[in-house]
Formats: sequence, structure tokens, C-alpha cells
Amino acid sequence: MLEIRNLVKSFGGVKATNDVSLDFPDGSLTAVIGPNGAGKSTFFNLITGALEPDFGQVLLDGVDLAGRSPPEIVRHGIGRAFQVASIFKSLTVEETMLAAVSADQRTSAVLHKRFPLPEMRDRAEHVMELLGLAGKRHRTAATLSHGDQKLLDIALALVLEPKVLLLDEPTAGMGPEERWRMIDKVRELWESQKITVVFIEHDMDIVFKIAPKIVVLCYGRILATGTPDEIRNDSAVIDAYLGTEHAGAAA
Amino acid sequence: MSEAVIEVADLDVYYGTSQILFGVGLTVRQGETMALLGRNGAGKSTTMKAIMGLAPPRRGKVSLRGVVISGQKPHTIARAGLGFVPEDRQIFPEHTVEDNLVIGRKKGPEGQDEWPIKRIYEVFPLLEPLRHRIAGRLSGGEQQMLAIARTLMGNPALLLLDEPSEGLAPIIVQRIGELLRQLRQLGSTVLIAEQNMHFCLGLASHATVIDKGQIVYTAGIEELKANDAIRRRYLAL
Amino acid sequence: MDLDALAGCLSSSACLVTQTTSGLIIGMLLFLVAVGLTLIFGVLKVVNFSHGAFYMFGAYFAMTAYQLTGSFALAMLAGAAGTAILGLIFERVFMSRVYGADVLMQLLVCYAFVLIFDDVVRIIWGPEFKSMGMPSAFQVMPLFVAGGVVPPYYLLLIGIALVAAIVLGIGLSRSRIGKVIRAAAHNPGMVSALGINTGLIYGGVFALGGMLAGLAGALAAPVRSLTPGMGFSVLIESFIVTVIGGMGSILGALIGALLLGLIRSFGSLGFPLFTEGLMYLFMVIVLVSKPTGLFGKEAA
Amino acid sequence: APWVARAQAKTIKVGMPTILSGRVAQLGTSSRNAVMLEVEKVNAAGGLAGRQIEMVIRDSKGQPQEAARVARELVNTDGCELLIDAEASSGAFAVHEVARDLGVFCIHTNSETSALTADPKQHIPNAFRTARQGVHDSIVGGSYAAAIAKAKGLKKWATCSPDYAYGRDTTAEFTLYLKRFAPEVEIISESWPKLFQPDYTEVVTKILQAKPQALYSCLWGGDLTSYIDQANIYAMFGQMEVFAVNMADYTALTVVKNLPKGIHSGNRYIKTFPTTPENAAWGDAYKAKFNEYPTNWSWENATAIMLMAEAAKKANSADGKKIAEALKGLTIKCPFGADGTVTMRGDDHTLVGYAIGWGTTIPQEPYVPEIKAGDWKTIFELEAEWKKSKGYA
Amino acid sequence: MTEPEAGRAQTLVPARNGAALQRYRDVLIALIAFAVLASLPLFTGSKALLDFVIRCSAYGLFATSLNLLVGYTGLTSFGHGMFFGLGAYSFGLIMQKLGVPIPVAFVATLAITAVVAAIIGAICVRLKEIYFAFVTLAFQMLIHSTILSWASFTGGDQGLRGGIPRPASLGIHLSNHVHLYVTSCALLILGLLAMRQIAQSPFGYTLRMIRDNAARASFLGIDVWRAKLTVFVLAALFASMGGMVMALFVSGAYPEFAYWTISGEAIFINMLGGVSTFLGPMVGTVLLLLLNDTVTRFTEYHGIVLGVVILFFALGLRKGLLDFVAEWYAHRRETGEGR
Ligand SMILES: Nc1ncnc2c1ncn2[C@@H]1O[C@H](COP(=O)(O)OP(=O)(O)OP(=O)(O)O)[C@@H](O)[C@H]1O
Ligand SMILES: Nc1ncnc2c1ncn2[C@@H]1O[C@H](COP(=O)(O)OP(=O)(O)OP(=O)(O)O)[C@@H](O)[C@H]1O
Ligand SMILES: [Mg+2]
Ligand SMILES: [Mg+2]
Repeated sequence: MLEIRNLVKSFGGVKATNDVSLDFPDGSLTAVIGPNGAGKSTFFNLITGALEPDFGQVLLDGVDLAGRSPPEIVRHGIGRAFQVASIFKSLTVEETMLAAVSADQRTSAVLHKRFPLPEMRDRAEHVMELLGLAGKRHRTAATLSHGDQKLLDIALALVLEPKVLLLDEPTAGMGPEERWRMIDKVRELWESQKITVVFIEHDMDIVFKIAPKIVVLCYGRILATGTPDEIRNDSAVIDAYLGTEHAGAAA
Repeated sequence: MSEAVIEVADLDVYYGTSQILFGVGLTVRQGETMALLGRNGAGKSTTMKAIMGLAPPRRGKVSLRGVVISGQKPHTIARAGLGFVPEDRQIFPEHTVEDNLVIGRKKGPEGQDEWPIKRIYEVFPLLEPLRHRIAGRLSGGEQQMLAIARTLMGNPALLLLDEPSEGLAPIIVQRIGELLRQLRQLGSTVLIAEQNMHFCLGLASHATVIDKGQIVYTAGIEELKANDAIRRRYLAL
Repeated sequence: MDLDALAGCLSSSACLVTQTTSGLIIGMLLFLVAVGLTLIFGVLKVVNFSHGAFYMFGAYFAMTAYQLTGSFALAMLAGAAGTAILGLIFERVFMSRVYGADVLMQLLVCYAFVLIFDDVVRIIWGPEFKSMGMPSAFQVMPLFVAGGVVPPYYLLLIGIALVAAIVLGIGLSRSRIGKVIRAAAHNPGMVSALGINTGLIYGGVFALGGMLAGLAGALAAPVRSLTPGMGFSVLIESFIVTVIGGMGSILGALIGALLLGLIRSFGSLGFPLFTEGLMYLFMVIVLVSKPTGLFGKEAA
Repeated sequence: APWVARAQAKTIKVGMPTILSGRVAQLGTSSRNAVMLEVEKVNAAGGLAGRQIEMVIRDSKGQPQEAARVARELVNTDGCELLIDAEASSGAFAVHEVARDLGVFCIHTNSETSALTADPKQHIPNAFRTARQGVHDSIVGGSYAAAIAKAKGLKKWATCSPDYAYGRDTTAEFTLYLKRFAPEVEIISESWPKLFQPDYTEVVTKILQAKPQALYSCLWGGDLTSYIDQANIYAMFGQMEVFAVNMADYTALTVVKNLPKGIHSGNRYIKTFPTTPENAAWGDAYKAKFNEYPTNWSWENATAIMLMAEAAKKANSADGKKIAEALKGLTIKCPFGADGTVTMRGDDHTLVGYAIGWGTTIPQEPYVPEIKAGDWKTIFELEAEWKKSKGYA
Repeated sequence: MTEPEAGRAQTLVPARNGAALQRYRDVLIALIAFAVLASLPLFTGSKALLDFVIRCSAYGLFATSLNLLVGYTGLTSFGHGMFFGLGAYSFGLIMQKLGVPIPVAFVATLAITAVVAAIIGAICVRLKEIYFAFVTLAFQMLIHSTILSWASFTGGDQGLRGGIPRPASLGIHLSNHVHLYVTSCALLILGLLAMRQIAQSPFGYTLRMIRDNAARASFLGIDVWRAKLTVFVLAALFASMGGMVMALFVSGAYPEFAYWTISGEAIFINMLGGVSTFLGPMVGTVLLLLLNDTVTRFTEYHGIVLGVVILFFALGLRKGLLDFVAEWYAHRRETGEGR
């Protein structure tokens, strides 16, 4: 279980994360929404070690990870994908996957053997199949389409076989069709891999459709948590975020 | 039919050796809001960049009110009257809001100066209290407004908007929609690329659909709404 | 090491004044070269290895103009204007072709011109070192300020550098053109899409940077020997200055230059055999404690 | 055999690595000029034992690894049988190793570092030196300066010399002999600017702070002129006696615009010292041909050719080994000799007997009107002592 | 899937043990290269050619090691030459002062280099981009300053005087020109082979990841700092080897070996030859040395000539020679297969 306790982070005067406490039970699927600049990405950055919290705890199965470095946290089993696809532009899809497996198998510093080691293959292959990237294995990442780059980013997180997967706007910049394909894939993964998934999303159709639980952040604080129906009808959320179009009545 | 503001004909665009656009052609007339629709990677942004001179076409031409502008540098094209709001906004993050606006200021192609900063603040009342804030610290929606306002400061005859709703909270999308409707009432001519159909269909007067670098459909907006086949095939609706 | 000498100086006001002004003098001239470097880096992201050559040309232009006209003012003008034109041509004809290429490619173009420029100077002015000579107006007794010695010529030099610092500082932060230049530094594509000719800005910035280096060269010409390759040591020191100050920061260049000047002037008392090493050591210390220099911004 | 005859008849190639680009290109060029001037004369007189000299001159850019590379190539590929090493310090040591390796005859013409020939560890039978030697200079300079120090009561001295071997060694030796002849002298301040340092402001102010009565410097070339210009605007020259050993060199004398009067300097090359018609004629011939005055390196290289020609005549062979043998202890007539001759000393292969002296400057030609000649007898005595103290003898 | 992709996919699918095969191929190429080089003295009496190859070995090892940093890891060092100088000086000093057998001095020098590189690297690799470049430069200048100032030990600006003793050991007489030549070739080939192995190892791919996106690499569990430090030290070792070859060649060590210009030359070689292929720096080395040796024969204005040649590469090709050739070849193959 991932437990967040009283997490605080400020930039200069701005409290980007202000005393946030949340529980993400094993195998849960949670959406995090909130206005632009609410501190959603910051929240992820704090959990994954990209930023050091000013205060608070990040407990994964009881172990406090707050303030540790990203590699350590990854090794404890928290993987993430980024709002803007973060990939290795000159490596091919296959190389990217293999290299990630190598990092996870602690062979990334091996000098005396040739890359790739045979034992890296299966996992890389499995994840490429899972995300439908196998056919593009020899494409250099830079030449992939936007959507495929986001997929590759998620594949990078997945291939490490994390216990918790954090996805920052996995559908950002995608068209409606790809968007649904992506989110279906996320749901499929969640169901098949039995991992904890937390994702940030601005597309309310998606959020309301697939997330059993929603957290709304606003000005660094938790504005509301609940099921889609509860959130849809929460007047504070409507005022701060949803506007009239997506409000309860419209759905 | 009103005068054509921009005419694009037979545009071929390459990135390196790979061809992205194949003979793209479209026309936007005075006062229209033309929606450029298509899936990811269809070539919407590339079309806009090609019009702006940021991705120079290898073949074809772009003319603005009958004057050929393709082949020119972006700044010349901008001075001829095109205003571009790019996909990822690209505000100047270290400058203040007002400095961003000042950098965008220029007279229109006929010397018109319809958008003094005062009027900008009237149309974008949310920006005025933020005028001395550093633009990089604005929220996404505020940045999007700033990007549009900055382009308007240059008195463009035609506004190119690339995915103005991308990555924004629903409430902000709604607000920007209202703003664009307002601009339309003021008589602006707009070419807008979008993925968000709800947003776009409520706004545009005409629509063009692009797929794999080719224009596959052009019509008035009501006609598109009525054409289920096209919507299903190219827009996944 | 001679720490007694250093301690002795620190307790004598005359010595303190003299060495501080001497540090100021060294620093200000360095600043003029370094500020052009930092400006060009800030806007064009080019590490201009040929910057020292502009300093060299400034000195040679000034010397030639002085020999021809006998006017010190014209000599300074020739140094500044000549290098400005040179900078413009250099940027428009050559550098503009490697934007977007590997940073090292740009470095290579600059390096090629270091080689070419040095030989060009050798061909035009000869391989031997030259001296411009101090105009008679400045051949006067130095001033005595609080027991310290300051030559009037150096007062002029400090004055010009200060004016340049203030004009540049205010110009870049306040004027529209300054804002545009800073914006172009960040995002040239967007700036040009707003109707601004970035080529002109790039050329202009390069010309301005070249001019500042040329002016520094011209100002240095009366007191330094002119020789092909003379830009080199100045270049290395200006690099230290810009890196310490933070690449792209004008204030950083000023502070960095002054710090370096002071290190040199007081270091030569305390560590006469390790003054040079002291500068590098200082640079290492600054970078270790602040990885982007004193006023540098984290690369996005 | 017939091919031997042909080999005898053909020209002899003499290789010369020197510095033709970079900061000291001027000196390298002047070395080349002097060599060409002399080679012409030798060839006109029949060459080296009947073989015409063909010079093969290459640029080493002043880099020791290039100097070594070029020297090897000159011998191995270009077929040079003799080498004139016109390199500065570190380059000379690099070429010295090549000469050791290949056994080729070699004359070092420009390196003044005493150790190159004085240190027996460096000694090889096939290498010689025609450059002046630091320790000779310092002995003469020290005794000259001591006399003036005594006469004018100059007790407090400062030094300002470039921070590299030449500067450090020469300064140390100068002060050694200065103090020996004038024990009351005290060095109160030392400055060590870098070689080719452009700005001497901090050095100038430091010296002014120390308020010495006299200043010694072995800065040279452009560094010296920069230093003078910068010291001038602090009005330094009115405040102390200045001894700058490298001032009386045309490269500096003709360049400085406001040359202060009365700077003490040793001679480098100057056509008025030795005051002989031969020397004046040589200087004028050089000037007529190359439109500039010779440098210190010029006479050193010219001497090398003169010595080689004479040795070849004596050995009646152009073979390097034979020339080397003949060169040992050879005394020849030479415009640069203190008494009209110079000698290649046999035991350490270095040139002695060249003109060496000190005088004071005036701002126009002849720049150093009167030069007081050093005494070679004293030089030899003190040099022997010095060698012992260094463990060389 | 387009046709060329299909073609490549086929060749790579059964490549499960292709990695091992590739290594044998590299070893084979190395053996052939060594055989060709080592037999050269049998065919030519030109000592200059052998000298040229020796110098290529020294510079080639040095430049290729820099490419491990610049090309593979994206660390642009302006001070890599410090290890070239360090190698030359340590080796020379050990031989002069201690008189140990050459292989001992060789290993000892590598050990010294590793320690110094680890200390300097630990400070430098924290910095990014241009700041990394300049802090390495600063260290290089510090080392250069030290060599100059510590004249009693290093000989100051005059360098290590009196030659480096080259006693025979293991039947190799390095004072013999041909022995020196063959040894240099062997060191070059071994060094290149080792660097090739590093580049193609899992660690090599870690380096590529760091070059492309260091932040992302750290989110895969890679300790970026450690990986950078490791490659910094490894590269220093090969640079040091190059320095030793150079010291043997000139039988001395000079402060110029540790001056920043030597780093500049290595960067220059990399740019000339190309940084995206393994052998690019080797091509650049041959190119630069050839250029240098011929141009200096004919003119003392070699700056202009060299400058113009560089401009041709930088403005004309916009990339190194081998990069250009590789791209041209790939392009040709693509269009050829497309037909
Ligand atoms: N490194 C940083 N330095 C300073 N301020 C920061 C930094 N990172 C984020 N912020 C600020 O913290 C606040 C929260 O930013 P964050 O990126 O977490 O928002 P978000 O909820 O992810 O927004 P969006 O939906 O637009 O992605 C914003 O005001 C932002 O400007
Ligand atoms: N710099 C580039 N180099 C190579 N290919 C590119 C580049 N930019 C875009 N492409 C490719 O060009 C095609 C069209 O891209 P474009 O950005 O115009 O699409 P779009 O319709 O705007 O898509 P989106 O909705 O994702 O913004 C895509 O296949 C994309 O992969
Ligand atoms: Mg975010
Ligand atoms: Mg797009």
C-alpha cells in the first residue's frame, strides 16, 4: 500500500503541495484531477524523488521513501511516466526496452559482456507485446509519433515491473480515438498486472468512465475525494475545475 | 461569398527525408472560423507551421489575400498579417505578462492598430491583474490566454490557433471557448486546429478534415455534423 | 607563498587602495570582453571561441587608425566600429549556417576562425609584436587617491566599462529591443513567428558583442603589446569570468570580472607563483558550490 | 664505388626545425633569415667540403612533440645529414633526444638554458650549442649591476620576471652574482607574471607598494614592451633604477613608443656592440636584405653556420661525425666575438667568447650608445664555480 | 511496416546470440588490423610512416577515449588532455626516477591516472553541459600550472629532460624503432578493442541513455553520477595510455601535453572524424595528422589552410567525415532497397 502522510512542498512563496495525506491501496486505480497549477505533477514528483518534500512521508508498504533519490525509489517499486513523453531519442524501441531491463536487473554497469544479455530479452519482449510496440521495435524513438512516444514512456515504467505506477496525463496531446485506446490499455494493464495505478487526467469523459476513485487537488490541497458521481456533483469542484459542461447535471 | 483571406494550394512538406504533407489545399474566407480536424499526426500542426514559414514547403504555395507568401521567412509572413498561436503556447517564461504582450506588438499589414494593450485587457480581463507576473508561473489556462493575446497584439488579419484547449482544465477550456466566440463576433478570421470536438464544433463555422497529410473533406460545420461517415471514419466520433 | 605581504597590504590603506583599483582595472577590461561573450552565449547559445580575435582586431584597428590620424577618439571608434562590422559579417555569413547543428560544430567554426584570423593579422600587420603608444594627453602623472596610485587613463577605462555595463544592463532589461533579445534567446522560432527578424537580432547581438570586445582591445592597445594570438589569454580569462558569473548573465560577468581582478591583484601579493592557479581554483570552488555559476540559471 | 662519388658531389641537406608560427614566430623567422644569409655565403665559397648546402626549414609551432616529429622526419625522410635546432627551451630538449636517438649532428642555436650543455647527463658527442648561456649573462649582469648599486647606494631591490625556467633561473643567478659583488643588496619584492601575460597592472602596483630603489627584470619581447607601457603610466621609471636584461634588443627597442631613458640592459644583438666594422656591416647587410634588424636569435644561428663551415673545412668533410670532431674547441673569426673570435668549447660543447656587455638606453638610435663589455676571465672563473655548485663538474 | 524495416527485422530476430557473434567479429577485425599494421615494416623502410602510425596510436587512443565521453555519454570535456599529460608525465617520471621495468611503470601509471581521474571526476560530473566543459578545463589548467610550478620534480616548462630510459623487458626493446612501432600498434588495437567492448556493453547503453535523457535514466534506477564517474575514469585510462605512447615516441614529457590545446585538438579530431561512429575519431586522427604534417611542410600560414579545411567540414558537411559517409551509405541503401 502507498500511503502519503502530510506531504508539503513550496516553491518560494507558493505552496505547491500543502499537507496532502492520501492512501492508495494495493491494486487500486485512482485519478488525480485539478486545475492547471494545482500541484498534480508536483505531487508525483515528490513521490518519485524528482523533488524532495519539505515535510511529510511517502510510505510504500511501511517504508518511508520521502527524500530518497529517484533510482532508490524506483527500485522500491514506484514507476512513473511523464506528462511530456520522456524517452531516449536516439535509441530504438527495442534498445530502450532492453536497456531499461538491464537497469532493473542491475546489469547496467556490466562492462565485459555484450549488450543485450540474453536474460533481458523476455521481459522486454513481453512489454513491447503488451503495449503494441513490437512492430516498431527498430524505429528510433525520435521518429515515433506523439502517441507512440507516450506509449514508450509508459512501457519504460512498466518494464521495471513496479508495484505502483504513476501516469502523468497519459493521454495528453492525443486525439479522441488514441486517447481511448491508451486509456483502455491502462485499464487493461491495471486489471492484468494487479498493480496500483494513479493517473492525472484532464479529460473528464475518461476520468468519470474508468476511475473508481477520484482525488481533486486545488492550490496544493485536497479539495475532494470520492467516486465519479460524488465528484461530479461536488459544487466546490464544479466551481474550481469542472465548469458547467461536465457538471453532474450534464452527465 | 466573402473574400478569401488565405489560400493554400498543393502543399508538400517534408521533415528531413520523410514527407508529411501531400498536396494540402484549403481556403479561409473573411470572417470565417475554419476548424482543421484530424487524428494525431495527421498533419494539422505541420500545415500551420508550413503556412507560417516555420516548416518551409517543398512544393505548393500559400497566398494571403492574393499575395504569395510561401517561401518567405516567418517574420515576413507574420508582418504580412498572419498571427500564430502554437501548440504548446510558447510564451516567454522569464518575461512578465506585459512584456510578453509588448514583444508581440506590431502594426497590422495595412498599418492598422486595432489592438492597443488597453483593448487587450478589456477582452481578456483576467490578464490585467496579472500584468506584472512572470509568465512562466501562470497556470496553463492563463498562459493560453496570454499566447492568444500576444498574437492579437500584432494585429493579424488571420489567426492560426493550434490546439488551444490542449492540457487545460475543463473550466478553462470553457472560458477560452467563450473568448474565441467573442473574437468571432468582432469579425476575426480564424484557422483552428483541434482534437477536442465538443470544443471545436461549437465554435467553428467551417471545417476541413486532414488525414495522413491529405485533405479529405471540407464543408460547413452543420454539414459535417450531419455527415456521420466522415465523423466516424476520420474523427472517431 | 608570501602571506606576510598580503597581510601587510591588507593593513595599509595606501596598498589597499592601489591594489583594489588595480583589481578594478583588470576586472573592467575583462568585463568588456566577457560581457560580449556572455551576451552572445545568452542569446545565440554559441560559445564564441573566436571572441578573443575580436579583441585582437579591435586593438589592431585602433593602432592603425591612431597611426593614420593621430586621434585617440578616432582610434577607439575604429576599434569598436570595425569589429562590430566584422561581427555582423561573421555571424551572417558563417555562424548562421550552423545554428541548430551540434554545439561542437559551432565551436569548430569559431575555432577555424581563430586560426584564420590569427594568420590574417600576421599577413596584414606582420608576425612581430607592435605597440600603439600612449597618447600624450594621458602621459601625465598618476593621481593619488587616499595614498593609492591611479593613472588617469585607467579612470577613463573604468568609466567606459561602467557606462557599457549600465547601458547594457538597463537596455536589456527595460527597452523593448532588450526584451525581444532576451525572448529570442529563449525561443527564436516563436519570436520570428511574432514578426520579428531574428536574423537581424542575431547579427546585431554578434555585432554588439564583437564591438565590445573590439572596444576593449582598442582601450588596451595603448598599454599592451599587439601580436597575432594576443586574444587568446584574454579569451581564457573571459571564459573564467563568464562561467563564474553564470553564462548569459550580464551582472554575473561584471561581478565575475571584478572578483577575478581582485584575485589577481591580491593574489599576486600573497601567492606570486600561483596567481593563475588561484583563478582556476576559484572557478572550481564556485562551480562546485553553485553548478551554474553565481548568477546563472538552471538550464531548462 | 660510383654511388659514393655521386653522394659526395650532391648537395648536403641541413634540417632546421624552428618556430615559424605562434607567439615567437618573429624570432624563428629571424633565425631562418640569418641562416639563409650565411648559407648563401658558404655556398658561394664552395659549400661544406665542396657540397652545396640545401636548407630544409620546418615549422614546429613551438610544440616540443612537433619539434621532435619534424626533426625525425627531416633526418629519416628528407635525408638531412645535419640538424640546426632553432627551438626554444622545451623544443630544444625534445630535439636533443632525437639527436641522441638518431646520432645525427645537431647544433642548438636558441636555447639559453644552461643545463642543456652544462649538465653532463645531457651531454652527447654529436650535439653543440651556439646560443648564449643564461649563467654567462647573469655573471656579467650581476657584476655590472653591483657596481652601479655601490655607486648609487641601491640597497633595496625588486625583481619581476616571467614565471618559467628561463625567467626563474636567470633571475636567481643574477641576484646571486649581484649579492656576491654587492653583499649589502636585499631583495624586498618578487613578482612572477606568466609568460605572455597581457596585463601587468597588479605586478606594477605591487612593485610600487614595495618602494624598491632598483628593479631587475628578464621579461622580453612583447611582454617587456607591455610591461614598460603599463609601468610608464604609473610613472614607475622615475622612481627606481631599472635593469632589464632583454631591453637592448631591436625587437623591443624599435617597438616601444615612449622608451624611458636610462634603462640598464644587457646586449642581445645590437650592431654597435661589439663596436667593430664587421659587426656593423653584418647588421646592415641583414637589414638591407630583410628590411628589419637582426634579433638575438639571428646572430646565434649565423654563428652556427659559420662554425659548421669552418669545421667542415678543417675536417675536409661534410660528414656529421667528422664535423663534430673538428668543432670541438674550434675558434673562428666572427663578428659577434668579444675579441673578434668565438670558440666552441671542447669539454661542454657550448659557445664562449661572444660579445657580452651592459649599458643604458636612450629613446632613439643607436638606442644603447655605450656598452661596457663583460670580462670573459671572470665569467670562466665564476662559471666553473657555478658548475661545481650544481654538481655538474 | 516499410520494406527496409522488414528486412532489418528479419536479420535481427534470430540474433539472440548475435551479441556474442558481434564480439568475435570485432576481435577478428582487430586481429587483421594488427597483422596488417605489424607487417608494415616488412614492406616499407620508411621510418616516417612508422612514426606516423605511432603518433596515430597516441592520438587515436586519446581521441577515441574522448569520444566515450562526448559521443556516447554527452559529456563534453574541454580538459580531457590532462590525462594525456598525466599519463606521459607519470610514466616518464616513474621510468626516470625509479627505473622499474616498463610494464610495471605502465600499470602504475594507469593506477595513478585512475585515482586522479576519480577525484577530479567526482567533482566534475555533477556539473552540466558548458559548466562541465569549463570545470574540466579549469582542472586541466590547474594540472598544467602545477607542472610548470613544480619545476624541481617535473622540470617545469622544459619538460622531463634527459630522455626516458627504455630498458628491454619481456623481450621487447622499446629503444628499437620497430619494437616501439609494433608495441604502439598493439596498444592501439587493444585499447580500441577494449573501448569498443565498453561501448557495446550494457554499460555502453547506459551511457547512451544518460546522453539522451539523464533524468529519465535515473527514474529507471540508474545512478547517473556513478555511471558518469565510471566512464570519466575509464576514458581517462585510455587517454593516459595515449600519453604514454607519446612519451615513448618523443622520449620525454612536456607541459604542452597537459595544456588545454591538446584537449582542443582531440575535440577537433572527433568533430572531423565524427562522433556517432566508433571509428570516427580514428579517422579524424589520421585526417588531422596528415593535414598537419603536409600543410606545415608547405606553409607557415597553416592556420589559414587548416581553418578553411575545418570550415569545409563544419559548413559543408555539418558533421564528421565518417558520420557523413555512414549517413550517405544508409540513405543510399534505403533508397536502393525501396526500389
Ligand atoms: N520546479 C519548480 N520551481 C518553481 N515552481 C514550480 C516548480 N514546479 C512547479 N512549480 C509551481 O508549482 C505549482 C504546481 O505545478 P504543477 O506542475 O504541479 O501543476 P499541475 O497540477 O501539474 O498543472 P498542469 O495540469 O498544468 O500540469 C505551479 O504554480 C508551478 O508554477
Ligand atoms: N520534427 C519532426 N521530425 C520528423 N517528423 C515529425 C516532426 N514533427 C512531426 N513529425 C511527424 O509529422 C507527422 C505530422 O505531425 P503534426 O505535428 O503535423 O501532426 P498533428 O496533426 O498536429 O498531430 P497532433 O494532434 O498530435 O498535434 C507525424 O507523423 C509526426 O510524427
Ligand atoms: Mg502537470
Ligand atoms: Mg499538432
